[in-house]
Amino acid sequence: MKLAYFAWVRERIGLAEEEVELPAGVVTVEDLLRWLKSRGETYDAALQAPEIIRVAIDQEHVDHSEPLAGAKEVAIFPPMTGG
Amino acid sequence: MKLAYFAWVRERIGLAEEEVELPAGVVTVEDLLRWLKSRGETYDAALQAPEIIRVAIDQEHVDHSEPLAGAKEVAIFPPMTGG
Amino acid sequence: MANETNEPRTSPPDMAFEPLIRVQSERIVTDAVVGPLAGNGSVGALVTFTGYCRDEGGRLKELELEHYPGMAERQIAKIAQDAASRWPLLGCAAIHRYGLIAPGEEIVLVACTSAHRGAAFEAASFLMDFMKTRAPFWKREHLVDGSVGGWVEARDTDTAAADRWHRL
Amino acid sequence: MANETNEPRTSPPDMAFEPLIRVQSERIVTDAVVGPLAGNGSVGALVTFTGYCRDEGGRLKELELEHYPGMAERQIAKIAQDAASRWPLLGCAAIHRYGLIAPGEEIVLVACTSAHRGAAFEAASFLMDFMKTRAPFWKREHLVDGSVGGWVEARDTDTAAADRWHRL
Repeated sequence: MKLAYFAWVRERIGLAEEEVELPAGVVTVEDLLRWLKSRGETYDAALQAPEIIRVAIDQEHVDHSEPLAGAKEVAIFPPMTGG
Repeated sequence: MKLAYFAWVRERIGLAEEEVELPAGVVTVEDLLRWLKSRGETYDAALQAPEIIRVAIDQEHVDHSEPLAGAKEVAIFPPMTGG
Repeated sequence: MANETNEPRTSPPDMAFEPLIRVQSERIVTDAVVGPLAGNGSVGALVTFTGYCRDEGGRLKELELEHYPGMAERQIAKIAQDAASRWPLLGCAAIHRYGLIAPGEEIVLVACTSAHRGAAFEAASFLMDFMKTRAPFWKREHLVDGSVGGWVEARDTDTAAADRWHRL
Repeated sequence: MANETNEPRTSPPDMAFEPLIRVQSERIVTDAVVGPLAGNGSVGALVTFTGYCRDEGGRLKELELEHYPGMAERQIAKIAQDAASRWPLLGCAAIHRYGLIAPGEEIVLVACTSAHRGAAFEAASFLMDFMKTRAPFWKREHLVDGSVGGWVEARDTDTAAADRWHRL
């Protein structure tokens, strides 16, 4: 699965995107964020406050309860500030 | 006093403006409209429904209860339809 | 007449800017009106409204706009002052045409700038509601079949639109 | 990526027009965007919103706009479809820039046309509220003193502005 990071999530993790293999037990977006946060200091810094993190699966906004099954690309980013 | 007419008020009266001497007893806008209406068929046609007629004294909108004292120009017209 | 020059009165001292008010028969060049309002570093939001002459399903040849010279400029200036006292505007323009206007041509242009979008949207909407109901203009239809149609009737919805601002 | 071309999806069959959606680094030429929307005889009202980069009291050198290519176009197209299903629009355009934007330059342009002004005003306001909170763009400040300022924080007032449309 491809993960894409934007804005300060990208900066803190130090990557714009990466391919990951999900471990067993990572079923929902919430699980994914918890697992990523545990992957090291940079991930922990980026995902300190998971409740404000926004997630899109295949370019559609989703809730944190959304299952990941079938997702090709999961994007993780801060609240948007366009316009 | 100068009277100015616009749109269908002007058309029905058949004049764009005229000078008038107010008879005694014509004190307010309402009095003026009632007096004008009695001046002939064209005026009567224009002022059939005085409640919808709008009036400006010296280019400011006024209520029908407004006194005419001091007015130089009184404009009489239908509801506006600009914009 | 109290105002014989057709010029709008100058702004009162509490306005931070001079609104651009024009009543004209010529076409309105949006860029020329709007350009000077924006891009100065303080402006974050520009809202424009342009009102066009519709063809009424092909029935309309042109719209005739009658106005009360002097009072038209004066009322529009007053409406703009009202808007500037209600919202933190940085600039404002209101141009209204008179005379014969063909379908597809613009009748009126309103533009408001502010630091943020809320004020610019509300002020532009407010200006239009009052331009419709308080500025002395009257529309008459000239039809494609050569006849002169009636004077356009004032719409209750326009009066209601203007009234809603009194309740805020 | 589900949408690799960066092209917005085509409109669903229930839309009477194709909204113009663009995400670009180039300056936005308002006339070129708005010109085709108006003046066709059916349009009575055009509302445009332009968002500008403010200079933040001279502190800001430029704004950096990051975006999520593909999703940005897709979300804006979705927002435009929502607007077209809520209001009787005759046309709609939404252009958002990315990259480095200097104070005074435009960031975003939204334009809506309709027969009457209410729909055009509301739809343009709705589009902007959702562009601010649902389109994947992020702003970062580059300051005159040479430092890179922080990422602009999402404003609660923008979330509240978007939320109000759910209550209508």
